[in-house]
Amino acid sequence: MSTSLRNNQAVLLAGSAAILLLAGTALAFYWVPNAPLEGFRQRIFYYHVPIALTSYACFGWAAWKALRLLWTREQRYDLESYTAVHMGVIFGILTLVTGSIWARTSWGHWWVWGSRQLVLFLVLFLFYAAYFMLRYSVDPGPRRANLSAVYALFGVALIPVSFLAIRLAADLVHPVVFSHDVGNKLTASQFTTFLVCLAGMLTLAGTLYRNELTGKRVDARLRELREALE
Amino acid sequence: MTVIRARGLGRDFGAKRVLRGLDFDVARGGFLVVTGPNGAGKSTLLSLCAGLLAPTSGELRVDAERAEIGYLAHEPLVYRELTPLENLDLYGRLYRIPERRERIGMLLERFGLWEARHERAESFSRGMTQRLALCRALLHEPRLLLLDEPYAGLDEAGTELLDDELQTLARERTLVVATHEPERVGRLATSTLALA
Amino acid sequence: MSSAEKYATAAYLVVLAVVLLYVVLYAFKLARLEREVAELAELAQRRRAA
Amino acid sequence: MRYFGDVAALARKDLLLELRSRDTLPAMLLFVLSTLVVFHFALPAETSETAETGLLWVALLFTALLGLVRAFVAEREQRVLDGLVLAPCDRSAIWLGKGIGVVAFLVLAEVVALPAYALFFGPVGWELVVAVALADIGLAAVGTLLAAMAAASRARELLLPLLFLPLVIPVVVGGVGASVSAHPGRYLAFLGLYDAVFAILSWASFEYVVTE
Repeated sequence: MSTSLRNNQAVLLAGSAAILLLAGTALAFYWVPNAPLEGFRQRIFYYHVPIALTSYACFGWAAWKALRLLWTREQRYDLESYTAVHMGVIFGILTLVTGSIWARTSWGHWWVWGSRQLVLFLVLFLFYAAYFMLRYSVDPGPRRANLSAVYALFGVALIPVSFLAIRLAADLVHPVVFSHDVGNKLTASQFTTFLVCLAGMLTLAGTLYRNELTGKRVDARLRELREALE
Repeated sequence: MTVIRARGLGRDFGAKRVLRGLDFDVARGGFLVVTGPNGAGKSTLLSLCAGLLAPTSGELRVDAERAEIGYLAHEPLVYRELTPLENLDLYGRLYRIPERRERIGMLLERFGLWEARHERAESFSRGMTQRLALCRALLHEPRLLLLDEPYAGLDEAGTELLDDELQTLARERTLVVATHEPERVGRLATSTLALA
Repeated sequence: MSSAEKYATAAYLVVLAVVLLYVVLYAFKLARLEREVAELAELAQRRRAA
Repeated sequence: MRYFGDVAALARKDLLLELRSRDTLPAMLLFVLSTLVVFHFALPAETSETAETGLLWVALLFTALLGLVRAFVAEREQRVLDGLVLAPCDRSAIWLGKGIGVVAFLVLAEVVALPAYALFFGPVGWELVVAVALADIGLAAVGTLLAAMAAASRARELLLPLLFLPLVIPVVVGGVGASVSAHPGRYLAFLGLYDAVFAILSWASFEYVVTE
């Protein structure tokens, strides 16, 4: 792709991310009526859940790129998978932060083991933090790319399995479960706001992903240039 | 018919560039001698040809199945707690060698290890370990032989023995030998590659 | 503002803060890249002059 | 059937190595026993059965980890792994052969640990025994692959626990659940699911962990 086309795309993506996020935040704060039982704190929900879904999307994208790497052995997928995991962890941390604020308002303390999604993100955070430990302890090259790719695939398999495990654990350790399942009880206005915020978060992730990827590619290019000139 | 074809072959380890822009061919039955100071990348080149490492730039085509490649590295690639018989028996099974026992016995005899066949490899001297590694590399009668410093650690008798062995192998096999003393195998070589 | 509102706005501000932090980190990276390019350009000059 | 011939040859080599050096198995046996004794002192008098079972599973987890840290040491020392990778056999046979060895060591350690647990703490039901058997498969499948990953990196002993623990949290949930819950069937089924998913994934991706 010619660079000018790529630049336009980048600007388009960044622009739409900004617009969607602003719209979503405005809708969340001013347009959508107070939810009957939860009142104002329900507003956190419009950021918390889209961020969580975006984090899942990033980890899924990283696994897809990892699969492409193992399939075609093209090293550029390693950089893309790595950047996607990095994005996933950033949004994962945001999920934990907004989730604990949600827990504080809804149930009175910053960490609640009953909130299944929160616990799942804690497990995923530990898992993907180890991804970076793995990458830092292997020299850059085809071997590190393979190891990271296999680990990223394990991650995406771990998400559903852990979700199931946490649900099973909930019956064991504390039967009372605090869940705010999104699906059914959303009115039309709430659902549109949620969709706008979700679109905003996904495009934001896409924008940051592209920027970081470009930055890493420029780094690699500069290294080659430096070698050529020395 | 070329067995190995390299075009612009390169390999980096992180930021360190070990090999860059190598072009060479090894024909069937050829004998390539690879020379160069320590750290020039001789072992890396042999690992690339063996398929243990992937090139980071350029292209390398090796026209030999895994079962047809014999690889001798600096390390012997044998278990120290096992005896020569046990080590070669394991490799014999993995390489599916017919009449495994006879083949192993003959090789141990030829390389002077028959008496030590029940001793653990960890008690071996540097030279005996090298002979065991040679047995392991030649066990499955490979078509393509990649030998990294084959003479390392061999005593007078061992060196003579390896000279004869290379003599017979050079006739109908393809060899790539990395060595510090190219004159030792000079007369057998069909081509040479000097790594800076 | 009720405590719920305080927390809700806090959540939004945290997200904004993290994104802004990311942008700031990116500014440092761009500055480093710019310095490196300048160095390389100068290296190229010297090579062409020699 | 050559595949299982290779697996058998590799598994037998591991057991032979262990008989020769005798360093992993005794260490695992003593480790699991001393951990249980330490737990005895660490627990206040009237702890619930769930807590005691939970600690048994923690002990089993770290015993498995102890064995896994040693898993590829012999292959790394003389670069024998390169010899095995170069051999014409399917690379997943290396994983399966090593995995069988790990399961064998785990079972031997549990043959000591479970009776000791029954002695020190509480009764050992059949659900616990089945759960431990299922968990061994999962721990060995994932652990062997991660051990090969760690073997290719620098800080091996530090890295393996970091890679291993998040991935085996579901095994602990399944194990503890099967041991204490009123209807263990669900938890045993979950352990079976975990074993199937991660054994297949490890089997399919092992090739990419040991080659470039």
